[in-house]
Amino acid sequence: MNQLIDFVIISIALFSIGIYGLVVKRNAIRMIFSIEIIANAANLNLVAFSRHVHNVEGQVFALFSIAIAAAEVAVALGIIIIAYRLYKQIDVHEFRSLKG
Amino acid sequence: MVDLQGIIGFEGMGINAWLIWILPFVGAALVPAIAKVGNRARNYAAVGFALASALSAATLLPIALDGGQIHSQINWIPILNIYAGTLADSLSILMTNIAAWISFLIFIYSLGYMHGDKNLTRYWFFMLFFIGSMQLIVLSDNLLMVFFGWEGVGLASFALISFWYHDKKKDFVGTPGHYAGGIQMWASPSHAGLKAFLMTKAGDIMMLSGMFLIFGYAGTFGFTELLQDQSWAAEMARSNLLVPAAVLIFGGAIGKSAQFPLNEWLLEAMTGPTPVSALIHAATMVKAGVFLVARIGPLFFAVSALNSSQFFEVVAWVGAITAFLLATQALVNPEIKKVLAYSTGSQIGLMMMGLGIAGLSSSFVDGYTSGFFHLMSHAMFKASLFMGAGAVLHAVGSRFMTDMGGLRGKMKKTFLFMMMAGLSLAAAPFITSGFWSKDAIFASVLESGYQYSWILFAIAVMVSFMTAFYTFRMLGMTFFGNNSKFIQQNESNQHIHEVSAVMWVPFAILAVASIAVGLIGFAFEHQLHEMFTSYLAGTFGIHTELSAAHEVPAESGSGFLGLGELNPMAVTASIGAFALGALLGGLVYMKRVISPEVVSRSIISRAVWKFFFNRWYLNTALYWGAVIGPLAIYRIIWRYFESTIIDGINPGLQGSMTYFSKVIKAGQTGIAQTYLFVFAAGLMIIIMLLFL
Amino acid sequence: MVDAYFVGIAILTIGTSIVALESKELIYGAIALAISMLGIAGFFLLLDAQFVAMFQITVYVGAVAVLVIFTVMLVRTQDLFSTKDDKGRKVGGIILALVTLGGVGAIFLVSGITNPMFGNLDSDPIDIKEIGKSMLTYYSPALIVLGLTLAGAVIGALALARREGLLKENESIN
Amino acid sequence: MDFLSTPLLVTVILGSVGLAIPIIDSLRKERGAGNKLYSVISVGAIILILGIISIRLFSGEPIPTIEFGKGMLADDMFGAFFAISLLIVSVMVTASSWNYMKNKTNPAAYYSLILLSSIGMILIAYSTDLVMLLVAWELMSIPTYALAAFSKRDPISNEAAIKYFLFGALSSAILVVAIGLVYGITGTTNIGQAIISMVNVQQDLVPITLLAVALFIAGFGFKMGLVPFHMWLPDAYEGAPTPIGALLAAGTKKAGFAAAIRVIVLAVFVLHLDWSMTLAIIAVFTMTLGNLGALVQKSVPRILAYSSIAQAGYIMIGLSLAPYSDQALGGSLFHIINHAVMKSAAFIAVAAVAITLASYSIEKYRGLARRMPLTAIALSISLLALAGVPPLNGFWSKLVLFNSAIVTGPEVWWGPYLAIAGVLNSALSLGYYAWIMRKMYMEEGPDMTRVKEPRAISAVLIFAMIFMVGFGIWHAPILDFATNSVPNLSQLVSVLPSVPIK
Repeated sequence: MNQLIDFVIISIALFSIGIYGLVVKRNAIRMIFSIEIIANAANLNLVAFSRHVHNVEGQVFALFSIAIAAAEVAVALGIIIIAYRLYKQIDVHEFRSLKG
Repeated sequence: MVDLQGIIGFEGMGINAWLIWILPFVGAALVPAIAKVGNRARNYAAVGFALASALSAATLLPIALDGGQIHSQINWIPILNIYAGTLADSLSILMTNIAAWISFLIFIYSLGYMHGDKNLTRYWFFMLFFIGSMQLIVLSDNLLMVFFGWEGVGLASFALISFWYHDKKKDFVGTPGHYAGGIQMWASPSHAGLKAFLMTKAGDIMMLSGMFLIFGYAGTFGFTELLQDQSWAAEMARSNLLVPAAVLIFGGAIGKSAQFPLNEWLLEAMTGPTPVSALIHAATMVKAGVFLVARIGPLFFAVSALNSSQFFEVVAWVGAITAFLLATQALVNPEIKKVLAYSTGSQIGLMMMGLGIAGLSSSFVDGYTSGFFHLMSHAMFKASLFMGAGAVLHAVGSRFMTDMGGLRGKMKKTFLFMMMAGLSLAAAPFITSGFWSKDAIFASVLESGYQYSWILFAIAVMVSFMTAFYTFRMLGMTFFGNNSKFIQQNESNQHIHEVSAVMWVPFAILAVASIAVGLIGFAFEHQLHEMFTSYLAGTFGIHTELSAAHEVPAESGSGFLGLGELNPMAVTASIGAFALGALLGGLVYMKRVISPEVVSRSIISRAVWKFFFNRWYLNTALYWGAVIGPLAIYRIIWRYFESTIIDGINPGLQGSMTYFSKVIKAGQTGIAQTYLFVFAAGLMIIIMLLFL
Repeated sequence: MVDAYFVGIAILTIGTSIVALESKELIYGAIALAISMLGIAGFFLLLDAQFVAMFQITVYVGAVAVLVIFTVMLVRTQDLFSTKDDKGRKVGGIILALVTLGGVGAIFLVSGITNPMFGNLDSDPIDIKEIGKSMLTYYSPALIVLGLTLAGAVIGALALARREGLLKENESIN
Repeated sequence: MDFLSTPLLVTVILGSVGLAIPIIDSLRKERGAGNKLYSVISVGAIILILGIISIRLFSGEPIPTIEFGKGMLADDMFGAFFAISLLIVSVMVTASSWNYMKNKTNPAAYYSLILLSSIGMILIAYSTDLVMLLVAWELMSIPTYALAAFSKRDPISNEAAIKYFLFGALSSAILVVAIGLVYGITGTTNIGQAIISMVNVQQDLVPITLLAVALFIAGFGFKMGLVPFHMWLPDAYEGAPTPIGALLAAGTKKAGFAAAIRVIVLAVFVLHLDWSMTLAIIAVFTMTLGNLGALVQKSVPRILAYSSIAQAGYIMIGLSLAPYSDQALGGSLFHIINHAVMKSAAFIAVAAVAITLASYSIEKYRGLARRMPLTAIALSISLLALAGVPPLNGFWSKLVLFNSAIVTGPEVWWGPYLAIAGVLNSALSLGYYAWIMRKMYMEEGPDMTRVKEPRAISAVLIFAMIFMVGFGIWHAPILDFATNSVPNLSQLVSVLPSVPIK
């Protein structure tokens, strides 16, 4: 049968992929993908622990976390749409008038 | 949370003690806002705040008469265990009332005197700020808050001396073209303000170091705390620091009260508007120094009666020297306000002498009472004289007495009340408050048992004689004789007339009060003496062995005209000095039977006159020693050291900082990916740090 | 040991999440992300958390992924499809990801949860009713706050997405 | 669920007002206007809440120390302290927005988002459960993402929002991981119970708890602006609308500290004392980097942003020394409330300049003392307070912090070095603060005409000046309040018999 550690390893792998995407990708939407991947990794972690600890709190927390992530994405997409209106592109690498 | 109980204190009266000094500050903060409503509202609001402060001061008077005290504290700087508080005892209640009521009268006077000035908002702001700070000095229960008030009055004084900072010629002080030893002897308002600020600051620094010296040993600034646990004094006395610390604090008083050697600023301070001179430079602020000595004197006397006599010796001699020095200069000066300023410094010297002799005598309370009594009576008549002088200036339009003369016909009320106040200053026997207070100082000096008391006594008598002389000289030159050329020339366009009631009533009240106190002078002094006896005994444990002079009325109870207890020698000397001085002054300047020109006939008297007129060359020495010399030295230092060493090091340090800063700036590339990389890598590093 | 379902879902999830980041076409990436989220839902099912799995599918796949796809189509232009990653940054990113994987993984591997006794997932699944019950009792304040959060997100997103051509603006100070 | 408990009351009142504003806006005919109305409503609601909390505080209703109750929210002094400091910031920001939002679009959403974000900040300080903490954290963050991007025509604002969002979303995901780990080990999300069961945690699970704490530091440290999680901060503070910069610097940042004190510091207590040294290293790096970074900047909000990184370093001194000194956390709280007021005053003063002169550049500040005297004096006072010049309030809180670092000398060798680093940094910071003041007072700009200062902002600045000077002269009440709000760690020890405490 599956062990807790297996799920945790998958979660870490997804987490690392998310970090990679955030650091490397320049497209704002892909960066949001990365953030979603990290959030999913965290939720997987939670639910796995909830199964192990065997109480309901982890699952409830996962529900909260999913809802929150969805809310974040909504605002983020709003910001990206404005960025697109302003710059006609969404390459975050080019958004660097604030620096120094 | 705030301990309201602690503030309210003694039967709910404690809050009044706070209000006395908080109200003027509130008023100062509000005046600029009220000025938006209208000028009239602003003026009345300012006077209203002064009145409110004075009324709260008056509510405390019964406590002083009962010999009670209110001490309320709040925890102010908990880290250092410093409390803020007010201490309303007999001494501070009397002082706060003097300051509050005289301020109130001067505020009313200002309504007339300053009428139409464009910068009145600034004027009221600083006047209220001044009263608040002054009352803070008086009512504070610890040295630190005293110091804050001390700085506050210094600031207000600076701002008000240079109130007319546009430096118009008519606002100057001193005789134009008068040089002494290469130093210009006349000054503009802004120059005078700066001079006052810097000179009193020298005293403040001494006071600050003295305060912290004591704080270092005692761990507290509070007066009552210092008295309760006296181990600090013993420890300081062991390392020979007690007297130096006390003298350092006295340094602050020297600066603020314009005593020798920091006396020079007070004369230039006369560039301020006359109500300012009356309030700050005659009645209140300069008395702060005397008050401080009265506050800490008993403390030092009580904590180590044997070791602190040197401190009181310093106080007495500084007072004596100042009294003599400034009285001589007052003899020859042609400006009416400056004569009064000299006289103020001189009289404060007498007060200091009284307080100093207190610590040197067996009966502390005699000298103490005499000093404080003189403070009270001087506050009344000097404020009155200044306001009267202001009225004269207002009418004539010149600050020189040589430009006046013969004014008694035209300004009857001013003449009358200035005459009353002037008699008080000159100490006319038996009917003026000045006589009784000066006599008390004479008596306490004579009875002190201090080995050099006869020198002090001699100085005091001489000062007294000179005081009478220059007072009559001033009154004579102003009101007697014929109109000067200046008036005659300007008669057509400047119609000299009596000032309005809003101006003469305030100084009339004070002049009448000083005569009224004089009429019951002895009883008054007796009452004061009783009060301070119980105050000193109750608070400081200084018990007075009743001297022979005071024993009689204390037992017989016939206090009213018990002339029997007066010290006959003191009375004789006092009357004699007055009579001689007044006679001479009257003959020369009122009756004008002797011409003042006699002075210039002999070389010696001319030299003396010039010496006095050039202020003993103290101003010259001050400028050479403290301004021109150091500047020259600084230039040399700057040239050889600062340019090579400091400029050599500083850019290196600055350069390296700028370099690091630029490195960080370069790291902040603006690229979000880089930021996220730093974030993630930093997280990893921190995780690794944890597992180390 | 893990079972076949687990291996299959793991390969699907990780594979699609890599595709989501690396695909040439952004729209395919979005679809791959949706599949990856479905994979996560599969893991939830394996963990007997049916309710969470359903929620994941409705919210993430149903809402978020669709929202993302909409946005992709909305902003779709030619230059959106070019993937211009810098070489150096890519190498750095891969190293960082590997360090994260190795470092955090090592921490877990040396810790007690590898112990079969600890990581035992054989107990009975949790009743879904428990979730509802705790939501209404213990977690009710958090639920209110969550409601406010969502409201805040909606207000914020609306305020941002709204086109205001009518009012004359002078917002920029630069 | 007790709706009359303070945190829920705050949520309900501010939440309903916050939601009502957009509804009112949609009902009004004149869309997009009504800035004044919404500003007044928001300020009124916040002042009402401020009043309620103060009254409850004076009646002694809150539990007089930090509580680890079984519920999700606890009405304790710690929460009340942060609630008051954060509400002061919100009221300053909303009141000054009266001027800032004039002639700008969609004021309803703007005020509504500020109110919602304020609820989030306050609930963070009150929460005793990690789920609540996370939800409140998001309630604080999500509206601020939208607010940062609120100047829709301004590319800078948008760029700031993107950077801020990327970091915010990453850190909240990291927080979820961290909370998941704590939950996995202890089986609960309640902070108090988690701490109790962490004391008895198996030895082989300790690495995971350490990992969790590290993730917590990263998650909270992003908001607090700790090095190396600070990179977004100067860009976001500069680019966001200036009043929102104040909200971020003075509000959300402090809420981050509230969360950190609730979680990390207490975890440090029960887990591993060596942790505090890591925090100390972070503190030193943070303050040094912040101050150095500010030295050569040209834009005033950017200088303030760097200075706020540096101030986070000072506050961290208290957090890192919490296990050794009673004063340390009190000092941190004291500095937090002071810094909240000082920094928001500075940002609002900058907002006044931005509104009237339309520039952030320091060159525009030349001769500001003549052009906008009130703004110039308020900015100078807040800068002096930030630098820690006596007798302003910033001096006292720094004094308490540095003093606490010095007195720990016998216990931890690095304690005094923190104080030295703090003092040196304060001296360094005076360099750029004085530079701004020199520009305002000593130099003359090309245009020296007097400009009209925005009214609402002037009122806010006057309040802030009274606060800074008044509580500088008499700081005892705030210091008392701060020390009374400190988590009473000795009480925690009595609950936990086997805590390894010195």
